[in-house]
Amino acid sequence: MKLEILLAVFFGGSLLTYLLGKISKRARDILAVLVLLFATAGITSLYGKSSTATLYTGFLDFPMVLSIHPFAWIFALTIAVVGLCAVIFSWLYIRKKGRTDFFYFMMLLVIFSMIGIVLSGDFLSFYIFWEMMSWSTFLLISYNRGKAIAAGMKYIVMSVAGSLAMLVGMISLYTQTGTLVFEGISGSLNSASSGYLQFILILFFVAFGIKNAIWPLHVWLPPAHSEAPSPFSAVLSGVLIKIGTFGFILLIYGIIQVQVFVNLGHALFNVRNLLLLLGAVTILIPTFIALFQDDAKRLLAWSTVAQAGYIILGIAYGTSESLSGGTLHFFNHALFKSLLFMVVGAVEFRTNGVRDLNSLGGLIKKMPVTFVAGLIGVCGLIGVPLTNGFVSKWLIYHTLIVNHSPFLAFVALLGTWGTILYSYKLIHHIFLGQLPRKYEKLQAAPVSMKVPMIFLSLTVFVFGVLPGLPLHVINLSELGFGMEPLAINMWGVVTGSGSIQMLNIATALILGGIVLWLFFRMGPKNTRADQMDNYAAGAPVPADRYQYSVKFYDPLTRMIAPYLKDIADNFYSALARGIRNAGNGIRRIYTGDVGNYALYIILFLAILIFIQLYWKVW
Amino acid sequence: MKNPGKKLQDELRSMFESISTEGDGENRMTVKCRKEAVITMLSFLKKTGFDHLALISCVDRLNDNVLELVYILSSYGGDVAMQKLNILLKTTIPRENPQFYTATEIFGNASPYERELHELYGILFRGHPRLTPLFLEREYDIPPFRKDFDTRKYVKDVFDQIPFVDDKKGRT
Amino acid sequence: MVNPVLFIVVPLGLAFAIPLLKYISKKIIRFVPALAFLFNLVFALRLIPVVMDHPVHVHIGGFIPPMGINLVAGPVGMLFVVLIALVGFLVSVYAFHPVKEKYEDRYHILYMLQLTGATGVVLTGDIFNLFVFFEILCLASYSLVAYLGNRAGIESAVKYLIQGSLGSGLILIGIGLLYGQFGTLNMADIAGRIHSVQPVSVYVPLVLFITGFGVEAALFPLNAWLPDAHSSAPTTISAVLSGIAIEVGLYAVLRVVFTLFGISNMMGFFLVLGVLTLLIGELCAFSQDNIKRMLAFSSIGQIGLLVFAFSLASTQGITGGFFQLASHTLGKALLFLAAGYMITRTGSMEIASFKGMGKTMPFTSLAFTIGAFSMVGLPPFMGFPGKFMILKAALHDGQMLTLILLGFILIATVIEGAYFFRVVQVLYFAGDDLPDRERAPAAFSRLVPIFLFTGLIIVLGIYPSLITDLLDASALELLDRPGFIKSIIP
Amino acid sequence: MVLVLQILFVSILACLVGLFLIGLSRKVTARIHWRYGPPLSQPFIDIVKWFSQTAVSHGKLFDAGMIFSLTGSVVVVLFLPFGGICPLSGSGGLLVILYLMLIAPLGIALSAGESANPHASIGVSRKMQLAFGYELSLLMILLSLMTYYRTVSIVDIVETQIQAGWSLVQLPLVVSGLAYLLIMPAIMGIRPFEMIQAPQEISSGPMAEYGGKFLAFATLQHAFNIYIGLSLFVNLFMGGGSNAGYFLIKLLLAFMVFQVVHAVWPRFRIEQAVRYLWRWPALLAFIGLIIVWVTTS
Amino acid sequence: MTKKSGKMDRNNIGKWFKSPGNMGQKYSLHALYFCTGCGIIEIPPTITTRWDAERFGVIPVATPRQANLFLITGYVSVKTLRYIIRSYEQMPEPKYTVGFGSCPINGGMYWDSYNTIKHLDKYIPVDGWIAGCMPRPEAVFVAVTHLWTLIDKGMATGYLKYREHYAKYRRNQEKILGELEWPPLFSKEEENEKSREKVAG
Repeated sequence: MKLEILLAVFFGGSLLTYLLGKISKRARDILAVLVLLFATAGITSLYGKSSTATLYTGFLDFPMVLSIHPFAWIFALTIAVVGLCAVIFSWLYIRKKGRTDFFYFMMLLVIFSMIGIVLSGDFLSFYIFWEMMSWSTFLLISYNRGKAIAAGMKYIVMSVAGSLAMLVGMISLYTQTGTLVFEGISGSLNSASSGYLQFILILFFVAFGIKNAIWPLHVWLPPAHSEAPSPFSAVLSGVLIKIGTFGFILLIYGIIQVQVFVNLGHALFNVRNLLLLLGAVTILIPTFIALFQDDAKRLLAWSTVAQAGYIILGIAYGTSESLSGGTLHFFNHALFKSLLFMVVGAVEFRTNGVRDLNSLGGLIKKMPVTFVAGLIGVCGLIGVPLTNGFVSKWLIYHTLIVNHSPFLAFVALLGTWGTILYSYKLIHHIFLGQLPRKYEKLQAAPVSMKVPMIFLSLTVFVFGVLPGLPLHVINLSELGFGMEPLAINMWGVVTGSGSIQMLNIATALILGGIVLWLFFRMGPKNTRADQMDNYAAGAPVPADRYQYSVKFYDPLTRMIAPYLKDIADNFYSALARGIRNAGNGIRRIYTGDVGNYALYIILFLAILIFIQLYWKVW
Repeated sequence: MKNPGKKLQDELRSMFESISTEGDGENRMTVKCRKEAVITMLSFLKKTGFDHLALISCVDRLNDNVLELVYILSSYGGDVAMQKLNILLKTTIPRENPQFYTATEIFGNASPYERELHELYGILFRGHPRLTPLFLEREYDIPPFRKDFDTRKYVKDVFDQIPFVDDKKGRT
Repeated sequence: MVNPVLFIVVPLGLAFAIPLLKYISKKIIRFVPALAFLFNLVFALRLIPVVMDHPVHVHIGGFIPPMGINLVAGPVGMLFVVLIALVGFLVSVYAFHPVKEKYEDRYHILYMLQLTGATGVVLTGDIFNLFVFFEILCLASYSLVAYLGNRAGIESAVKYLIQGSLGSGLILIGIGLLYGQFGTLNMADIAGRIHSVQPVSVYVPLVLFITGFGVEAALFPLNAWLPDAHSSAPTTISAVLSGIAIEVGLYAVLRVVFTLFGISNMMGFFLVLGVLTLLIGELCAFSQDNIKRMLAFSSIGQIGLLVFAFSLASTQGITGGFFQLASHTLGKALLFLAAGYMITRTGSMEIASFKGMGKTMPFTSLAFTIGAFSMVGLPPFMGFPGKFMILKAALHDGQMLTLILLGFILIATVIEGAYFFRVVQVLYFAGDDLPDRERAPAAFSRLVPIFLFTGLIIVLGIYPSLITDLLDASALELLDRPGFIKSIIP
Repeated sequence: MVLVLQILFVSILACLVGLFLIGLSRKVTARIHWRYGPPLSQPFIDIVKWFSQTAVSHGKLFDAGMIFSLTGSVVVVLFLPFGGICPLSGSGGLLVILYLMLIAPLGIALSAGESANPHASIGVSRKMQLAFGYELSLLMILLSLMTYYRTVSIVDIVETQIQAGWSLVQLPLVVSGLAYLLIMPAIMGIRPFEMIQAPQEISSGPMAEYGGKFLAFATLQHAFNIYIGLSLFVNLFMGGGSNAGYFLIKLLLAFMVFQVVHAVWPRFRIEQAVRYLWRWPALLAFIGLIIVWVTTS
Repeated sequence: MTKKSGKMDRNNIGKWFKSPGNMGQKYSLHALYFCTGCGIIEIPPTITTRWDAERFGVIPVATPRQANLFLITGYVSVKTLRYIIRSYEQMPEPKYTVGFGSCPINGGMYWDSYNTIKHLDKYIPVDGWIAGCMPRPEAVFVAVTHLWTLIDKGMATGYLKYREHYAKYRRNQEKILGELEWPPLFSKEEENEKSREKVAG
């Protein structure tokens, strides 16, 4: 399957979906899924191959090159799979809302441009797909009006700033090396001075940092995720955030070669330590903020920011194990985070629009499958051993500890415990506890929403028990970058200083579970009690007032609250206010009185003459 | 103010007719008055400093067929000497469907006392915001605290009528 | 191979033929301007390949330079002629629907005069002739701005008149000094002998020319007239003003600075001036809530960017500048036409009143969005290659001053993105599904130009190398001053 | 085959030791209260009683959560060296133990949540906060150990200790050992930090709805929890014992230290507990980590 | 006839294997103290140092779910009856009730009061009584030992009686308390199915 055919068909398909939507809604839904199925099949058929194809040179005779290598393959496959699940999920979710053709067209366009970015072989096509991704995301974020407009505006302004920084970086690379194609650049970059390289890294750090929501640049993410429609926020926080990761890996491992990156610049104040520090901060602060959230999707948005911190740690650390840990965490996070967003979306769909955690509860009785999916998603997020989150986190911690940087490992581990707290809060407030009376007649999630959720939960388990599958592909990509791959077998990682074998852990847990289950069935049968028959000191249970969820971690959050003022957000709003005031100030220059205007002309003349007298310009 | 009670007594006597006061004026003074004068008396006393209505209780005088209401007032606001003084304002109302005016406008905390009296003595306080039952689980035709309520008969025909759950197997 | 003079003569002739044609029937005078500029467009496009290898010289009245007036149709000239003809033709098609019933024939005459003046400025090789055509352009613009006859229109026209005439006065003094100095009016001749005189006496005319033409080219302190003029002019006129008039003013400044007086280290000042205009234009536009004023301020901003590009004084810089100039002309004309068409529907120029226009006028709002995205410089549209080339040139230049100014340009672009996206959001997402106004039948003559502009923007955005060779030739013409002189005075 | 025997031996013994320690703690507390106290085998009697009762269940997750949590505890035990034997040492070091240790509280949290009783929810939120409290210092302590011994696997740490002597006495690790002592009651959930399942606190927190069998499982889980906390401490800081007997004596010794504290101390409120845990033990652990980081860099 | 109080056969391993259920219940009586009336003053001395009920495996627990011994200490007013019934029904199955003091037996000194319950066992089955107007802690231990013998002889079957005659009990309760908020604990068909199984077992 050639790359341009894949992209051309994909783009054509999305256009066709839009037009078909005008005729029949059903056909459009099916076509959307078919297009994505085609893309997924196309990408899987490219497994292991690494080929490049120049697309066309119409643009100021810069060649636009498409290339595929195992590393890009992982990203492309994840994007396609998560996109497919999101589109299937949005069949029913979007039906009731308005402008559905626009939604499908934009969704397919976003996925197309992400795959385009991942498959691009040179900076020009990388930038063009990047921009298309930005403005189609902008249009999708502000899809359901109201607060979404402000979220969309915040997103687009930051991403325009980011892409401009990338444009400058890209062109300065062009002036330095004479070409925009990745191979060409990496080939002739060794002559560049370390100061220049650091300048380039900072520029690209801004562009990818904004997309990857690193701490100071993460401000757009929480409002964007909680206001975007759920299927899109699944794609948004599952894979779109990680395009920044792809950029980082491409830049650090592909172009600048990791050895150069690691010992670049001053021993202490270099870009690598900056990235590591920001990665650590990105893990800690959003995790604590997530404890305070009462809106399900905003909580998940903050958790996405936190998990992105792990990936940054993995990538910026530089050893082959940390890279595989970071990439594997990207892959896992894409799966279980989109799963969690779908769960919240299904609940929102059924309770038509309720996202406030304090008004839900006890939905396990009505939506059992969604609960199981949510539980597996949360276990993946925490990193409970049988799920895939565990393996990737273990890899990251192992490198951090063995390579003698315990403080980073401490921050990452503490982040995990914060994750446990806010993910249990998510599960408890939505599914456990008393079922309010108004949700008594709630049906379970529709089939078209259950299928993607079940599929994603299965993948979370399969890759948790058999981490060898993704790790093998990651090893292939590391070979591509010229780094020595990890010693892995089907069940886990075997390294000199400590290894994990998921076989032993899995059998121990499953066998132990079965034995204890038999032990549990000993003795008389349990009687079933209804939620109204709970212990309430003998008094009858008051309906609809017997669910504890408001201020769930209050003793803890009360302690943390004074230290958690959102510095980044205040800074940006102050900046925006400053620009607006400056705008109003400058507008005063045009006073509207012609006398002043004439005066300005004479003033200009005077300045010109003054220049000549003073500097002998001419 | 060596002896506030004495001064108060003649003050009351001058203000209201047909009242009788006794007690040494040092720490307790009982004032009896007609039932119409009670509310005005209460407001007057409140103004003079007796701002705390400790209790409204009721005595069932069966033989002279009267229910005697006792308002116990004490003072926090007034000067030190007056604070030692407790005033018992007594009045009598007929036993058959007893009715009286509510004191809740003057003393807000009178409402639970009045509800209790309503429930246990059957006194209807007109104007009371919420005259609902306070303690009792069951309804009683004669309010239980009245003297003519025969508890033994009640126990005999309510509690003793309930059969034991006998069990052929002789289990207790 | 048509004689370049016709580009001026045909529109001029037809302009003055309109009063006669009016007696035959009132309807056909509406189509005369379109006819004239179609002629110009077709023959200009045919002339371009000829001009590419050697510029065409026309000696009016047979006088050989430096005596008589001569027209120089080089690549730069032809580029502008094509742009003027294209925008003129499409705007006149848009004007088939009469802006106002009264004095319609006067409108068409002035419109054609305005564009003939512009074509003349671009083609002439003689500074006085340059001044004459420049005056025709300005006078026609003053009267057209006041065409609507409402209070705002007249007031801004008067302001524009005062400032314009002050500028023209300065130019005349400059020409006088030069003529006194060199005794000739031919550009090439003056350019040849410019360095033979001690610099101070030549510097004053340079400054006068720059200020004079700067008023029309809307440089920073001189552009106070632009926001009022553009916002109160009728739609077609503000499209032409933003699209052509400012660019022609900029061309005049370029011709003076590059060919007449030659490059000097004035360029540093122009770099700073350009970025200053850009920043001020964008900041003012950011705080506007009237759509036409916002577009006017954004034009000021774009002019600042062009000045920055040209004052890099490198072939890449000037090519990028010309490309960005072309993209700004097309983009701004499209934005003004689309906004104007929407204003006829909403009735008020406030951005807030555009709520939910995405539903009632889908095609126009789509066109406006594409125009906005192209101005901000998003990839598949024409703005992106322009910005790309300017950035490439600036980075290639590599001095510290240029890099710092580059930072400011990026900030300005972000602000520009902010206010354009704000409008796009109002179009599509603001307003909670208010009962959409009935979709009135779109007037065909209004939509055709909008679609053509959009098509051009997309095509040139995807295949920019279609016109880059013309731009390289024009950059060369501007830069090698001696070649220009030798070609005119053998 | 030997492995299966080892697994059975270790898990049963761990359970017995845990229950015995609970019985012992009730006996010692009673003795300190100057009363006879229940027989040492009281926990076993309680478990027999609980299994003869019909329990009240609130749904499938209610049972599954309980089984999930006990499985988590049992599996953690298999990774901890018991004297010379460590059944599953090959497949995971301290990090795996840390992650497996979070299954037990998660299991109880899920089943208590399912019981739809706000007492249980408040109890679970307190348990989570307390865990977050002591985890801060526990992580730093384990990290200082791992950096000091430059390995992630616990078996290597025990071996090096057997030759080089207890790490409690190694100079750089003394501070971390002290911090560990301060957080031990919180890990084991005994008296100063018993606010989670003490009957006096909101009707025994998560256990509010647990009847017969579930109480048995909860007590077993508590027993395993005590065993894990102690054996982690003994293995990491007190040399871990070359044979089982030696290991048990150390276990008992360590337990008596905390048992005495358990007998006399009042209970912390949850915010007092978290504030204390984040102040003194965290400070000590942080200093310990810095010392280790500096000395072994 | 005074039954000789059962000797403590806790360490008799044979009995443990023969009837673990009974032995378990006997030597780990987790008591739920329903502190109505004046009886509760007697409980602290019984469970603390001087009399130490924990020797016999009797410890106080917080919720009815965890308890198998239900101690009702003191007079039962009509209002508290509602909560006593509710708590009793929430206890897991082998549960024993002990009336503490004379008031639950026959109303005690409130025998003629209009709002106290005279015979508690009309409403919930009571397995044992401790006479005395607030009996001393030793009486509690005697009761506990008596309960052991009852459990041994299989006579402490109040909970089965409650299950069999639930309708009668429910009717008595509704006669006194009027309409009850919670649904009947054993619906008809489940009850006969249970009793069938009891007979078979």
